[in-house]
Amino acid sequence: MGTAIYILAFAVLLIGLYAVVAKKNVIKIIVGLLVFDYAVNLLLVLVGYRSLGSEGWGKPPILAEGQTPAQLAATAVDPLPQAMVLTSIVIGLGLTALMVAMAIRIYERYGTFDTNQIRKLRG
Amino acid sequence: MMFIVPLLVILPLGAAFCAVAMAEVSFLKRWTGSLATLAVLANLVLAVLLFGTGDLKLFVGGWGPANTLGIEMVCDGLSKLMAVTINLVSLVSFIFAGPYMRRFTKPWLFDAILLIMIGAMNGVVLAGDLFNLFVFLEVAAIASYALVAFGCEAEELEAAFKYLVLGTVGSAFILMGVTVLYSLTGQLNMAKVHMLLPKAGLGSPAVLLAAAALLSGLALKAAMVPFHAWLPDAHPSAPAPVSAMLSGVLIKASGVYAMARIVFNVLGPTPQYAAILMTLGAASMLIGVLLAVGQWDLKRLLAYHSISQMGYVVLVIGAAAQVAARPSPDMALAGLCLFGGLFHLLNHALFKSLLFLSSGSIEHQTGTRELKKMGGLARRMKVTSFCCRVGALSIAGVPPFNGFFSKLIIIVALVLTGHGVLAALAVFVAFVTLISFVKVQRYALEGPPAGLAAQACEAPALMCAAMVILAVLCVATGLAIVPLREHVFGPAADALLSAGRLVSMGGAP
Amino acid sequence: MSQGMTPIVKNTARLVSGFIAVFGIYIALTGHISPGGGFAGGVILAASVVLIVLAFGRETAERIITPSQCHLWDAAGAGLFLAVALVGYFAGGFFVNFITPISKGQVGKLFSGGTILVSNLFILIKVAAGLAGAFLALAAFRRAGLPDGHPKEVC
Amino acid sequence: MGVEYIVLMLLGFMLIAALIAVEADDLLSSVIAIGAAGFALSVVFLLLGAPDLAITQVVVETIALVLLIRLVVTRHDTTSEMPRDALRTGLVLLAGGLLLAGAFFAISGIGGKGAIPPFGEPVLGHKATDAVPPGVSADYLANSAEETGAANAVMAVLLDYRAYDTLGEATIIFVSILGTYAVLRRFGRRKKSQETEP
Repeated sequence: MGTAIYILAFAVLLIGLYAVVAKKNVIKIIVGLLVFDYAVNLLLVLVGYRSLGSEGWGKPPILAEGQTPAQLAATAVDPLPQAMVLTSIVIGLGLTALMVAMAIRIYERYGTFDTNQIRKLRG
Repeated sequence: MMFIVPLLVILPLGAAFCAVAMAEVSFLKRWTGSLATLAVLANLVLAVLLFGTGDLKLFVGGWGPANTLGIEMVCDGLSKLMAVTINLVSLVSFIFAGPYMRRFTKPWLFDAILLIMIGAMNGVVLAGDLFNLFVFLEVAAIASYALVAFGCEAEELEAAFKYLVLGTVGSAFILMGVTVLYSLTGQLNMAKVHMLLPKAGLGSPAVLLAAAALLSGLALKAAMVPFHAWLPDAHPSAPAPVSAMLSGVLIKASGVYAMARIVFNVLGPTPQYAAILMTLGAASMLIGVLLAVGQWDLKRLLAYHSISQMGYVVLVIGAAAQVAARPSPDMALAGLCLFGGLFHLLNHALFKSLLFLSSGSIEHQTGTRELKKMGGLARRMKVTSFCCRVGALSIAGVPPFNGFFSKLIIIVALVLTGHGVLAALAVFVAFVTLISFVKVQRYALEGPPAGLAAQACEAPALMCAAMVILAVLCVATGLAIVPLREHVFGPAADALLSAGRLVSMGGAP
Repeated sequence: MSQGMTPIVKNTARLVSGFIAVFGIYIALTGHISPGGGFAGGVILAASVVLIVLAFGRETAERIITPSQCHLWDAAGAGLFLAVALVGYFAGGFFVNFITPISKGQVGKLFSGGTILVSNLFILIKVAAGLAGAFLALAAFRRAGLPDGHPKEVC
Repeated sequence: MGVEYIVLMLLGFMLIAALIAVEADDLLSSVIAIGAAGFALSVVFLLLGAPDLAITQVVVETIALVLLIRLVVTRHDTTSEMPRDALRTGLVLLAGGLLLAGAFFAISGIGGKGAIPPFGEPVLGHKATDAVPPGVSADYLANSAEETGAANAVMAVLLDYRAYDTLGEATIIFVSILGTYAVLRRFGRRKKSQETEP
């Protein structure tokens, strides 16, 4: 079961990669990058999850009222990947804003989102 | 001296925040460039001061060293070398940008973004923590996307978008590699990961997956050949000081440096990684220069040469990794390889930024980048063409200049490690580079003045000053090779080869 | 479009945008004791500006906060966060939590966590102002359309 | 029903939404599908014990969706469906297959030790005497309330233990917004006549 979850995460990552490389539309490429970003974030959270077997799900790493840190350490999921994902989500937001601004200007200059027509450079 | 290390990152970032605030106050608006230059000058002085000390290790926030809860900043020989290179080229670029950027609107935005890029690159070379390395790689990358698009013309936007897409894919791969390494070891500190990886199995599929993700992501950032498509568009499209920064230091700090760090200090050199590095390096070296020969756009030609010259560095770093991975490694030989690679890295930073700045100066005065439309500039722009010649002679590897010595050391090191064929290839590439720059001299500087070059006059004094500084340094580093090896490159190579020295506590965890 | 959307949308937006803003600040200030934090709070606070731009148009939104105020707040938030890191030098080093040794507070109450509370506040300011400014800039560009003289390459 | 099944179903939903987003003909449906995938991701975060991430993902997704919808809704898409670039697609599929195979070997642990730990058993759960000790996170969980005074361990990591990363993160938002301003300047270069004024 666990392997299936990981493989699904990698499959989402591949869809993003496919869109970035094979699609010929600026918006589709942006969408592909977002999917790629989601998949990597998901992978980080999956890596940090801890299941407690018969006792249920892993708990959020937040000290509840009347709980001792030792109890928290025995039941909570890993907080470090969550901090990393928080950073990664914010990076994604910044990149989205920049990409949207660039897409607006590209559309204004070329009148299209089609990368086949956006080809002044030789590559 | 410990307190200097974070200042290298904070000063440019703080200056950038100040520059944005200053831009809203009318009488301070025109001083952002001066503020930026001062901040980078202070940074350069601090970076030079660091050479007086040994290896510095700092745990940010005081959360260490017992269980590495915090982020470690490592300032060893290699970090010092890179920090001085970065801040030197940045200072020259800012001096050049003063007059050059008058042609653009809102120059304060340029100052702020470039300052953030410089701070982030300093952060990259001082990082002793995998995730911290990723974060600062990403800051530098995003700043460079914005700078490539700074002119807002159609080609610039297109090149920036292409660069952004490929750069983001590379970053995501790097984060994936960091994730896998974290899942195996539970640590992000580079030294700790290096220590724990053998317990997880060095050749196991998970480690190989992480290595593949990290190396392909970093190869994308360094524009090694199968991943080079963005560089010849992005670097010429940026304003000239930014081209100098991108080609001169960004691909080194966030590509080659990070690759060397990861291979030597995190994964540990093995024959497989060495083979990957050497393949990437040899392919970039050859294909980059072959693509460069046919170019008629001066800045594109220089950009392709960046790929080729970085190929030299990665190739010889790969050779060093191969030597270090042998059962009984010959550390002196590996040190020689790294000396050649790192010396060439410094030299390339100097002469390639010099060449990009002189191309910017030519473009500023004549309004063209096409070699065929220039001609006779040697008479009209004396300082610029003199500096351009110094840069061309350096990159082509003509004896008294620095490029000759580093290429010679690389070729000797390749022969000594038993790669005669690769050494011959390196000689061939050096020869083609020479031909390619003879072409530049012939069309741009000599001959009768063509249409656009006829009315050209010398560039403003500050732009000339920036180029002269770099030209002098090109000669000086070539002559000061022995003391530089002793005090700069020796410790830098040691930092890579003695991975154990990065371990702060030693002993079993 | 210059007049914004229908009165129903406008009235609803007027009603909820204040609540959204307050919720954003709450999320940021309680970040150290419950889920949330400065980034989420800042984005929520910016979302209230986004809502006003969408419902009333850019001019109305600029009566509340102008782009140049956004720049100033943005830079101030980032600078203050950096200042928190620098004040740590007096307590022993870069980014040292200098409040916790003085008064730790009670775990789980608002005044605890030392610099975490302060940093969350500054990040809230930074993220909210930055995103609001970026959205205003995007909205301004959209309305303007093509400039009259298409820019020519000058050099 | 265990959390694994729900997560698996949500990931399946995400996969389908991502496929629709990539393959839809209409750009607006593509953008909306990516929004659906993002919200599904935030539910996954919530189920996997990460409420901080769930909140952040929801609000970030909303803003990103507003930006993207405003980007596509007024602009006419003139993309003509070109015959597919067979070589490129083939290369991607090949590289993707290799990556997937490598990931499968790395996850399922064929080849002995050194696989990515199985789902639900991170390094955090190891005993201190194991070959690979539990890592830094065990210390964070056990000591963050005592050492930093924050009940939320994620915030303690983000803003105290690893606050330096957060400085980088704040800088990223700062610089990407400056980049947005830079890209949206109406004219990048001055006209010749304006050049003399600074």
